Amino acid sequence: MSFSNAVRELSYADALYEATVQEMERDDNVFVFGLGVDDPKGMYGTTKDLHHRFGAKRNFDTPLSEDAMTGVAIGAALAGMRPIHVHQRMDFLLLCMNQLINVAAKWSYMFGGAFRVPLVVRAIVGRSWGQGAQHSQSLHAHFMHVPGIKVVAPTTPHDAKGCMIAAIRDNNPVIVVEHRMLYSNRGMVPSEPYTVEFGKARVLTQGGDLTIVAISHMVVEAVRASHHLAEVGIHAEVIDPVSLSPLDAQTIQTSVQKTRRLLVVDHSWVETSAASEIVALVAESLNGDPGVRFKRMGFAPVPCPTTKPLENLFYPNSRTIAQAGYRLVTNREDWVPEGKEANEIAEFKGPF
Amino acid sequence: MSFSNAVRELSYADALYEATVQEMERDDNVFVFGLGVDDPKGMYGTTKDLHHRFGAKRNFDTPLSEDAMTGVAIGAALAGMRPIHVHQRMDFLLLCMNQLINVAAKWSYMFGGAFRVPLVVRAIVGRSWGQGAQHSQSLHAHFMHVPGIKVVAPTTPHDAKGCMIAAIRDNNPVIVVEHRMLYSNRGMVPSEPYTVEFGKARVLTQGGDLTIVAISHMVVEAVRASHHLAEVGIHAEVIDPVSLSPLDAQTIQTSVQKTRRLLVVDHSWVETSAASEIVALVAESLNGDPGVRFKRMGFAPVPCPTTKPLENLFYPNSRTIAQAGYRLVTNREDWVPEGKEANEIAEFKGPF
Amino acid sequence: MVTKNCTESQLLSELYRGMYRIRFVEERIVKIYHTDKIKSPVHLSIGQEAPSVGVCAALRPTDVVFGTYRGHALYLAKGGDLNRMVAELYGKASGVAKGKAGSMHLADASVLMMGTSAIVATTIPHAVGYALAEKFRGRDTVVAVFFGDGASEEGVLHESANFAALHMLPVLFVCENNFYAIHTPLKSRVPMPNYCARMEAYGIPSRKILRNNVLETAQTAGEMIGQMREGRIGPAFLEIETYRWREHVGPGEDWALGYRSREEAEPWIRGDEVERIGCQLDLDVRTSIDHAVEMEVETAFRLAEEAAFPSDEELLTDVFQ
Amino acid sequence: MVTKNCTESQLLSELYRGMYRIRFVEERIVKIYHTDKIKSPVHLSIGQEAPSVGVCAALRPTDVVFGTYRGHALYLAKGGDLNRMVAELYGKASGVAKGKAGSMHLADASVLMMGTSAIVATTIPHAVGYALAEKFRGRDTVVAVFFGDGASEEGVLHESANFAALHMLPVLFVCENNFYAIHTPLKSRVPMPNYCARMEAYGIPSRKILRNNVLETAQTAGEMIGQMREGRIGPAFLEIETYRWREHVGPGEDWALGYRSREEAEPWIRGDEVERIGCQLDLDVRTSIDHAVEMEVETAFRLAEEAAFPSDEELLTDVFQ
Ligand SMILES: Cc1ncc(C[n+]2csc(CCOP(=O)(O)OP(=O)(O)O)c2C)c(N)n1
Ligand SMILES: Cc1ncc(C[n+]2csc(CCOP(=O)(O)OP(=O)(O)O)c2C)c(N)n1
Ligand SMILES: [Mg+2]
Ligand SMILES: [Mg+2]
Repeated sequence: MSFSNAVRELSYADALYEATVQEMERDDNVFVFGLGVDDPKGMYGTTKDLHHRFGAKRNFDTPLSEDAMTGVAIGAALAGMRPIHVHQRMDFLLLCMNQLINVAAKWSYMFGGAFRVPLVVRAIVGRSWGQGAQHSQSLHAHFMHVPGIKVVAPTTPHDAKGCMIAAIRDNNPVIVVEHRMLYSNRGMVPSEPYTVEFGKARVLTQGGDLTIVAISHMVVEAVRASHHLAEVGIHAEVIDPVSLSPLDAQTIQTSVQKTRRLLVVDHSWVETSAASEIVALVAESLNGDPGVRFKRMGFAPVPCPTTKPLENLFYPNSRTIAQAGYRLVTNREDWVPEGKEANEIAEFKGPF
Repeated sequence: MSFSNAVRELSYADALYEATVQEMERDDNVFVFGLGVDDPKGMYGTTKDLHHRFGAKRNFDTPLSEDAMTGVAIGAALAGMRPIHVHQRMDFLLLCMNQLINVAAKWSYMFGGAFRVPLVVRAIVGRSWGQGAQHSQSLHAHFMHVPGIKVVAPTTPHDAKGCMIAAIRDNNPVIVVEHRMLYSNRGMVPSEPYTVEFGKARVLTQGGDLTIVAISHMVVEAVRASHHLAEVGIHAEVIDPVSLSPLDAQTIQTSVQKTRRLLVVDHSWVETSAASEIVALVAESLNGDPGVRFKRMGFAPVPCPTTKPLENLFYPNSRTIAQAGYRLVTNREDWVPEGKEANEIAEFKGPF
Repeated sequence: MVTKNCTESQLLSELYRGMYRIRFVEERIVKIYHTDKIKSPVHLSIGQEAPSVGVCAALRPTDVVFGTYRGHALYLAKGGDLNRMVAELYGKASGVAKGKAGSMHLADASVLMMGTSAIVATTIPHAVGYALAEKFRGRDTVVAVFFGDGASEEGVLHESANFAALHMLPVLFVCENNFYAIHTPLKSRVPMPNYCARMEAYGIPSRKILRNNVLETAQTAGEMIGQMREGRIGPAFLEIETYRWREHVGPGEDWALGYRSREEAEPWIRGDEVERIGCQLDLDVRTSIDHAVEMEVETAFRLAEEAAFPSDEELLTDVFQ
Repeated sequence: MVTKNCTESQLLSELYRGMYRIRFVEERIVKIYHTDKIKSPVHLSIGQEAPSVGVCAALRPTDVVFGTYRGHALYLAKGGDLNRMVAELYGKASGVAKGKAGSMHLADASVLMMGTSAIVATTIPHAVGYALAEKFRGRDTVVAVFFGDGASEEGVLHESANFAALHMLPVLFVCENNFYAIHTPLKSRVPMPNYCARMEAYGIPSRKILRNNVLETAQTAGEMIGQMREGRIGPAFLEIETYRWREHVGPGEDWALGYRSREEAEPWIRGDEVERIGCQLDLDVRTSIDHAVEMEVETAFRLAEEAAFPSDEELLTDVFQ
């Protein structure tokens, strides 16, 4: 791997792979494990040949034992290793909540700072091709609620690489939320290792009329929505928090002070969500400052249906986001943007 | 059990016991199980002699297998039973998240309405006597986030009985959050069976200056805070949501429209919490209506420490709540109410 | 059927019919999958028809089953409605679950198939809980739960087995050992694949069926179920060696991936249980079974194609009962 | 110590010293608990000193242990700092964890006691992960993890055992079978208490020590650990029968609760292992051990009483590293 810092176009998946390779080269304590990480499909290519490059001991498959495997990762971390535990579906984390929340998140504090659990949990979020109720959840809110564990949800190849490297180097447990609709996105990525600092949001588009904060794959849809909105003269400031815990309240608050309207588009259900948190944070910070309007969007308040027509309705998309933004700004409902399903969704084919 | 509808004073624990007895008498499908339910201490008396009254098959102990036992409850519910699964500590639910969230919450929807999971999960929240990081969590936010599962947190003996009966009769999974600092609270309870409707908040004190929404044991502290505030001429409207999902947004919104100040006191961490949800709901509903001020309170953003001096600081109490309310109303910090630790906390003694 | 004292040839044709029906449905799915009309993951049972058909032959209609995302075979073997199943795969409103479930979540209370899950091993304790309820009510129902070799690594199996044995519950644990969890072979997952010994440690009578044998499955399951029903044993465990011919998920073959070889598969394919049983039938019997099955399947696919998708309002229904 | 080839009488006095020290500390806790200076749950090991002392006698200082909320005995047996332990129980800033942990969460990297948990069975996989790391680095460390009979019902033990056996990891699983989980006896929790058979199903060599025998524990653990260290076996399992004399949590006796009888306890109390080993020592040896221990313990409690509570700022430190 050459370290002349070229900036090339890479896919999100390749950026994750490159981050992992570079960290494994740098630090012998880094290893990768999880169901299927060394299988022929190599987690969408993100772990493809790590076992060939670094040996089977540093990239290995496991039994179906998510609970114990999380505990194994914690034990290895206590011994000074830096495990990366990969889950094909974030839904499987519900089997690991005890180890993640009762243990990993608490070990540093509970023992008075004497222990550290440098653990990276890669949680891949499913969507499309009938993933259904149990293969499509994005449970970042559960982890944001609990102190002692960090949560990041990079959306660009650049942030994917930088967050992954930062997560690996972090001395604390970090959940990396990766959306499978993002894996084939391409973007400019420096070839050298670098970190993306947690707790710094990115302002993706500038605008004075409306702040849209979006999470994970919804960032992509929100940027599209901003184009729709521009057509009707509404200029949205789209913000990608990148890191959900810690969360960059300041950047969002500054934007809302300017735009006076905040639309938060979550990639999960709305109730008691990251979107709720962001709205509450801003509402508190206004200290009675008048006239700001708020709106949250997210999944329909149901488990995800399998059949395509209902699945389409389940998720926010660029058009429904634009509509909500329009309404927040104008107080009117007289506009429906034209457009079609996003490519990465329409083109995603099974069987997986 | 006589059904002449006398209204007697009962403790919260006895109210739960009475609700369970009455429902077990009414419906043979109701049974209770969980670690220690038939042991000599009988879950603070809430399950004390059920196995004698109804036979060991209807109140039984289990192995330490929270995950499978939750699945067993779901299986029994699918067969038409109405299991009540009791957990001595809500923290143990982190071992059951897969069955509760990937299964119980989704089964009705996922199968197009063909299945029902009438399951009651009693989650006892610990506090005091050095419970520490792993025996003091209140994870209602995790369940509020997910559609398909209800969450109630009654605070009075009256609501404990009514919510328990409603939960047992509900055809859906219901998490009943019970705080152990509430068990010895006494209050008037009708002797006949009755239900408390989910999704209806209670306004406990009337006031025009400030709305305080508090959750679980914090309701008790908030009412005390309202007395402190009254001393300095501030009249707080204290609201107990009782049911967290569904949540009665209307009652809270109506109150805030009047008071223009909302303080939410959660019994958990503040980030991405029930408090966030309530603030977000109200902020959205204001539609830009100017001048409302918001504040959330909850646990300190750390795992719960064991040692008493730090534990005292970890939780909001009537004085810190009153101070926050004062500040929200006056924008000043020049008042510290006098008072001491609440009795139920000060008097709670171990070893448990 | 085993319990019904039918003649051996009747039994054989029933087993054949059950297996051929599954095979033919699955092959039909393979044929149309490329059209993208089924927009959801399908985990086919081609090659693995015997366990479901064998065990279900030993169950009564009043007995209960739980299964997995690889559930077509079990649904059909338990007497499920083929038309509603295919419609479900197509995501149509006439599907078993109005299209909300898809292939991975077939279940149907009318035939007492009480749940399947895309989260591996999750339905195992449901079977135990269902059996608890039935025993509580004094019924002699038996509950069978199907899961893979991979599922047996989840702790919940052990918790479930321990509890079922403790309470002597009539649960037949059926492990379809197809040697792989997705692409991961047994040797990467267990120190030794002695599933029976693991269950015997809970005092659970355990038997292993070699090479996907449907008749032995039916007979062994029948014996175990008989003993359960009489209360002579509590739970029992059946491991059935079987083999998945197609990729883990989807319609294709996957020899090219390299995680297993075509040679390894050869004996399973050569020894195809559907064919092996079919050969033992009179030709005209077999022909008429085949014909009936094929007609039925064609109809089911035609109906599914013609059926309507659920209306938009369906999005918000059914969350609560 | 077993590994250090010391004489039998040296070994006996070490074992005695270890057990008496634990006993004396625990009795001291009983004495002061009513003063409410220890404002947190204590799970005492009175009667259960032998397993920790026996196993730790077979470990090297470079070996690692994980334990449970009933962790005083293990912490002391592994060489933990008595002063810091007592201060921790008192919630003082000089405690092992600055008072943030309390009795249930004793751990101390300086003696390689790498974690305890109030959630039953949670540290079992940590031991496996730690052993994986040590093996990965080519070290010959052995990791012992202590848990109760109740913990063995959690699925995570099985997942952990399977994985440890699969990777031949040097983990000694130590089950302290005291016949109860809180007030629930074995018969309400397992069909048969054959813990060894359960672990042998994973190919894990397993031994059961009867009646709280400290010497046999040390010797058997020593043999197993020796084989592990040489890589001849992977994990091993040791079940040690023992008995809790006091209530599950707290300083009192609990015969009155009725879940177990004083008669049942009688043989355990009469056969007290501390006394049984103490009797085998020369009287002057024993007296000088007793004296030294008692002095040390008095000092620890005095220091803890005098120590300061953590300052308010401590509330917000240590969440992250
Ligand atoms: C709890 C959980 N972990 C991982 C997965 C991903 N996954 C889906 S199917 C499968 C293989 C399961 O193997 P097995 O139980 O043998 O069943 P088979 O597919 O071979 O029939 C895995 C790992 C899952 N769905 N659920
Ligand atoms: C996962 C979990 N479930 C339940 C409890 C409540 N609990 C605390 S100690 C205990 C008994 C455990 O028994 P055992 O493992 O035999 O250990 P012992 O206390 O007998 O030493 C139980 C059930 C818990 N702490 N954690
Ligand atoms: Mg398999
Ligand atoms: Mg025990």
